[in-house]
Amino acid sequence: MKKAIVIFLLAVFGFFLAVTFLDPDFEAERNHNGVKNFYLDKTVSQLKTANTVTAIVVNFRGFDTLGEVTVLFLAATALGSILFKKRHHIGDRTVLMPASSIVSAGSKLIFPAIILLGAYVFIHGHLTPGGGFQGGTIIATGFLLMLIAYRDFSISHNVLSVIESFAGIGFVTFGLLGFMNGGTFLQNFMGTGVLNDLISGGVIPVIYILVGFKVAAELTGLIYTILHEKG
Amino acid sequence: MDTTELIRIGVYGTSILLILIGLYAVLTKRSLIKIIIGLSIIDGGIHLLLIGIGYIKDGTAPIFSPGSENAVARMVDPVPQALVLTAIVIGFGVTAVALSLVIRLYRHHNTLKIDEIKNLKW
Amino acid sequence: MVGSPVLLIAIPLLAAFLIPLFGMVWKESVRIVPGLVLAYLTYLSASLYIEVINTDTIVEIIAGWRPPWGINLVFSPLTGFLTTIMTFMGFIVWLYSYRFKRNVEFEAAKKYFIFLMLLVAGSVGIVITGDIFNQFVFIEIVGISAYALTAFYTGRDSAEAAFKYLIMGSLSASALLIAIIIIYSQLGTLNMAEIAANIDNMNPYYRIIAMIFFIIGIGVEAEIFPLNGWAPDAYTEAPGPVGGAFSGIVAKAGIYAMVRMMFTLFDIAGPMKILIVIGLITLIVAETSALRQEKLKRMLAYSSIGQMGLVLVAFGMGTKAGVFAALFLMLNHAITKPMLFLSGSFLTFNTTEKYIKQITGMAKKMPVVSIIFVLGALAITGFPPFSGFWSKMAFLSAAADENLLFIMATILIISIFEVVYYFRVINRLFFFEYDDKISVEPHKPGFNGMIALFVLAFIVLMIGFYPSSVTGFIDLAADDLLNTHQYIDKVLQLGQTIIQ
Amino acid sequence: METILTIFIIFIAGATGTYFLGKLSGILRSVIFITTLLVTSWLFFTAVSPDVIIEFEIMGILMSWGLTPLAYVFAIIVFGLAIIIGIYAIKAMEGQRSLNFFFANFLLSVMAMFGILISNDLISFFIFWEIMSWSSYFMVVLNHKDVQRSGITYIIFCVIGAYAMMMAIMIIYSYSGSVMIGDFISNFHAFSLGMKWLLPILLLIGFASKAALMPLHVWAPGAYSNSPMSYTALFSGALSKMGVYGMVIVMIMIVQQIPDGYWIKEVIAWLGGITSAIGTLWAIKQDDAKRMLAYSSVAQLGYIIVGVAIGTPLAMMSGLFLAVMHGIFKSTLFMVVGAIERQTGTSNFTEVTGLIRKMPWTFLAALMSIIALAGIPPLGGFIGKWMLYESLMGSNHYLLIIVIFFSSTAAFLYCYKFLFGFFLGQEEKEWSHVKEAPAMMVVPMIIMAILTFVLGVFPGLILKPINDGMQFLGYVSTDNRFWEMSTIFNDWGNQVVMEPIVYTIFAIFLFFLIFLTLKGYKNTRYVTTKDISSSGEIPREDENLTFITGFMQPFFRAVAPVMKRQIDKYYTSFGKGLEALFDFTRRIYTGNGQTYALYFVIFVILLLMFRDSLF
Repeated sequence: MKKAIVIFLLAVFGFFLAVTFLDPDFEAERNHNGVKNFYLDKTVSQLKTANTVTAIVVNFRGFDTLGEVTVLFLAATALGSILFKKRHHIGDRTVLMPASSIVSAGSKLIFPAIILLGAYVFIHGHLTPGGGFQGGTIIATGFLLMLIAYRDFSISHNVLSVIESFAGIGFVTFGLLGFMNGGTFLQNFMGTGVLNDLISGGVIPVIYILVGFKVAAELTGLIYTILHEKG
Repeated sequence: MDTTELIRIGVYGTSILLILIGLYAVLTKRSLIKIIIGLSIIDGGIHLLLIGIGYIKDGTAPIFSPGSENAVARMVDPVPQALVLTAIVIGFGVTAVALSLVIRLYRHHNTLKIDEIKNLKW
Repeated sequence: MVGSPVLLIAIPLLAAFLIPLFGMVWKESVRIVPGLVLAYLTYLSASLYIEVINTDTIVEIIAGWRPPWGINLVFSPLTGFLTTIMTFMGFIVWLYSYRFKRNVEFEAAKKYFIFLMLLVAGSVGIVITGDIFNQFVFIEIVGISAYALTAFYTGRDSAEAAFKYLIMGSLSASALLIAIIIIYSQLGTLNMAEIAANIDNMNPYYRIIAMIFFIIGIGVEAEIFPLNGWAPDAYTEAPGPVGGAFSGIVAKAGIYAMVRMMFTLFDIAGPMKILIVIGLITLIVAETSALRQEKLKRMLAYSSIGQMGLVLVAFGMGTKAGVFAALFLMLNHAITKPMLFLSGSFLTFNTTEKYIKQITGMAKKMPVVSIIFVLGALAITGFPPFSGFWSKMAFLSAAADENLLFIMATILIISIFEVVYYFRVINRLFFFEYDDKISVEPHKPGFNGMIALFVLAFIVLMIGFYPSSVTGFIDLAADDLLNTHQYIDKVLQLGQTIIQ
Repeated sequence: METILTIFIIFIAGATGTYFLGKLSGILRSVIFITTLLVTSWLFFTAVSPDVIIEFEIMGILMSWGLTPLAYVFAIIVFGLAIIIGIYAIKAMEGQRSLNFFFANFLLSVMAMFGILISNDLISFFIFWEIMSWSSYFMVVLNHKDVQRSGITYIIFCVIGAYAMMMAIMIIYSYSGSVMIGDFISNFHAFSLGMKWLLPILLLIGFASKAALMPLHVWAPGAYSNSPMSYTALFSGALSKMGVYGMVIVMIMIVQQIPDGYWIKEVIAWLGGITSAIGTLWAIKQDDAKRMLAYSSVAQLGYIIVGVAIGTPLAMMSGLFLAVMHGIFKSTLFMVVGAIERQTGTSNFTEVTGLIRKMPWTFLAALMSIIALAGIPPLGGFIGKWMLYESLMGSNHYLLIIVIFFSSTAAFLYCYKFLFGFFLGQEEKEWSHVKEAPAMMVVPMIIMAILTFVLGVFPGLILKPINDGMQFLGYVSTDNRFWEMSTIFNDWGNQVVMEPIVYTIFAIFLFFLIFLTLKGYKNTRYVTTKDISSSGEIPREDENLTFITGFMQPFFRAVAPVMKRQIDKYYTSFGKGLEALFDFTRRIYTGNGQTYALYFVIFVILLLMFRDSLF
């Protein structure tokens, strides 16, 4: 009965959504002269950043990214707070079965490569598709692999916390430096260099590297916390 | 019906379908985990929708590789892509918090059935 | 120039990242730093507000890109007014909870203060930002801090409350994203001023659809009727001061977002049926639910929801007088409801259930806290000469101007219920004998908590006896909200002075 | 500084001082309390004149304070009663709980009443009205008796009245841009016809709820009998007169301007008449003196409202005169009950008997007040009733006269019951320890009793200010014919000079007093109540054969159909029904997160479907 009602409601809702989004008018009315072209234009001419998405994420809409980083930080803190236990209550790692020797040997082999790949992705965030979030996530998967493969692999919570804090502080500090040097928060106050050089785009790569560190630390922390949770 | 329209209907249709599937899970499944999965599916649908509105015909990625600095007209809209990055990360954060809450709830009530967890009402 | 609006966001975020580091060095700093930050924010916001009133609206741009392209912050008489209230209430809540979990759990306290600070910062962000996607991000910041604060106590049903909040919160975030998608796809911009300037070019169908998704997206924070199932649970289960913060800060931000959307973004002139209908239903359902409530904090939560409904009705009238009344109601509610939550939390300190019957005869044991509670109850039910009376009067006068006699009568009848349930609590508190079997052991209120309560009580009395001390500010804020063109011009013409 | 402001400041300072310094010592508290009352009354009677007006502005609304001649009449009641009851209260309240709060609140109430009277604008009127409401509310529940029932009933009716009034005030403000009572009255003709009906009715609901008019009287018995008697004296004597004050203004200055407005007057007059009849019947039925007096107050206010509603000069004058008299004699009676309760520990007729020898002075005060209440010459009540009957005849309300006459006659029953129950009858051993109340309580009662006599003999003393007040209301005074000192005038052209009547009656009283005293020297045998012969049957121990028990049973059998329809039962079941309904509707918050999500989806769909009508 309940399912029937829900299906009926969803059918009505889906009908409205379809009417809204599948209508050709939805596209026709689009104002293509919005902010898009400006961004594409200025990314090359002023920011000297090859990846427009990165330019938008870090510079044009850098404030959003700051908020986003805060959300991640909050999520990590919230996880710690919600699953909070006194220190001596922390349980063993919950893994279903011990890893086979192939996995443990292989993961040791592959771990540095993953870290390297992650670092590469976030260092080249302003040139190639990728960036701090993506690179950070890749690094975190490396740690996840190690945590699954080795029962005794452990990461110091304090170290993670320090990395996370410093990365966050670095982000805000660069923002404030922009505020002091250029008059607005997160302003790109460093020389922008030449397009497609590794060192170009001013503060954009710097901030993205910080974001990469932060995301990596936070995701690793999240994984670590959940893995140590007894059901 | 040309390809653009097909792609459009395909992308939008898929995203609407994902939203509806997610909502169905949220509204009918009794397990908390499935509800969270439902929420994630809704998020996925919306992210797809968001990416979809940036598409233009024969578009390329909004990245300037050497030699293609004047390909601006063919580039897809980069803004939705930047937005979706933010939205994904936020969705991830919310999901993490939700899962931790589920762990707490399971510890407290020893069940994951949402209709058995209603000590607070009226 | 004392500072810049962006510092209202940047400083708390910086502090939030710094606190874990400080905490490793000196444990007490996790309590002191948030307090210093909130005090600084209050100072900054108040001084900016005074500057804005005396000179002109500050439009702050971020990352050096002027408004249609970059994100901007708008610090106008309206947003400054709300920001000042929020930061001040944040400081009061911090003051009240300074000794929270002291000498018991360092980690928990650290996280509590981080969440509290970011809750305030996020709410301030919702109010001052000039970009809809940025607003979404701040709503999420507020959301996650609020989930975490709701689930703070591990021993109770708090996780359940937080989970309901989370379901509603993430559904609403999805709706908000859909609204943003529609607007971006139609207008190609995310800037509020730019959207407002071009809203007439938008296909009316999409305009309405976007508005609907906006309303339900923000409605969860603004506690409108069918979307507020989480609210009583969250208010009940969160730590006492957090209930005050929710009603005094978060709900205000939600209402602001909704109103900014209706008034500026979609530029609806005249009475807004939708707000009036939603507000009235919210008011009626909430107040009647509170009537038979057995738990104190839950009752206060319903009352808070009801007041939000009243605020929406006032905004819905769409006139200057209506907006004035709504802002006045918001101000009073922002002060009075935390006062009730904080004093009520002292009264029921030693219980987990927070039943009203458990405070029977408590006035003999905790007279000062009880008197402050009564003051709050009298103020919120609109008895003169306390602050609530003037806002209720402003509301009724605005409704009478519009000839909305039916609404006036409805709201007055609903207010009778409000009076009944508040006076039942007052009776229990003062005019029943203290009974060891029912009542709980009284808790000795801390010094900091008493200061917080006294400050709030002083403000209630001050507004009550001398309403003109605030009406000037509210008047400016109301003008600011109604003047959409001025908002658009201020934001969009800013670029002239900034060289790209 | 203006005297009015000074009075307010003294009141507030006095209330604060009483509350906080009272914690140090009881004597200090009493001193501050009495000083505050004395100083303010002295300032009021000497320095406040009707023509000083203070104007100020709050939130852009012009407000003004000043004393009108009409308000002066009521202010006399307020201050006069406040001082006398205040003195009484100090001793009467001794040893009770929350004394600081009581005395501070007492001062607040008096201040609020004074504020109501000096308000020339509706907003400050309303503010003081509400202060009066909540301060009196705290008095009602102060005794911790029947708090959730009678207290909540009282506050519900307070806010019903207050909100009706507030709605009217806000409509007035938004339509005419001014909240001055004077402006409202003079601009009333400009309102639309619907408003012309709505506004007076809303205002009358507001005032009638305080004056305990018929359908809104339910709170009165509980509130009067549950608050401390020292406060009830003020409550019934002065506070309820504020409702009358408001009604006078509305009935006389506003209702007259409505086309067909006399209907309102007729309805109100009839409601007043029915109130008095029903109130009297219920009063007779009570066994508790407090509740009896409470119902009696309701009934007496009914007379006053009849007078005010009829609105001819004589009726108006009788209403106002009765208001003053009621304030005096009903406060005295409440004080008497307070004294008896303090000395014996109960206020039930059927338990206490034969106090006449134990508490003679109290008896004297009670007797005088009862005579005044019953309307027997030469005391004040007689004059009021005389004028009321005459005005009713003059305006052809013959049916109403029958109702009034019925209730006024029936009032003798409870008057007798009161006197007999407490003071007369046999003396019982149980009460042999009872002593006369302390002098500080007796003296105020006696002063009041003397006042009833003085005003009965020289009604002109009070009729003069009333006359001024009526001139302010627009009645043209005709050669002072109603308010000569010590005479009253009837419409058949005869002047009744009061003095001969008074002296005759006084002589008769004196004679009886001497007779009784002489008789008292005879050897009388006192027996207990149980010691009577009742047709050969020996009464059991538990049968209380006091005369008061089963008093007037045949009478009640006769009026039983009327008594069966108790209006408060309807209110109670209505309230219960509402609570049950809301208990049901709040189940909409099921506690299941999934249901909330379902609401979310339904809400979206509803908005999408009704988007055309909602946006």
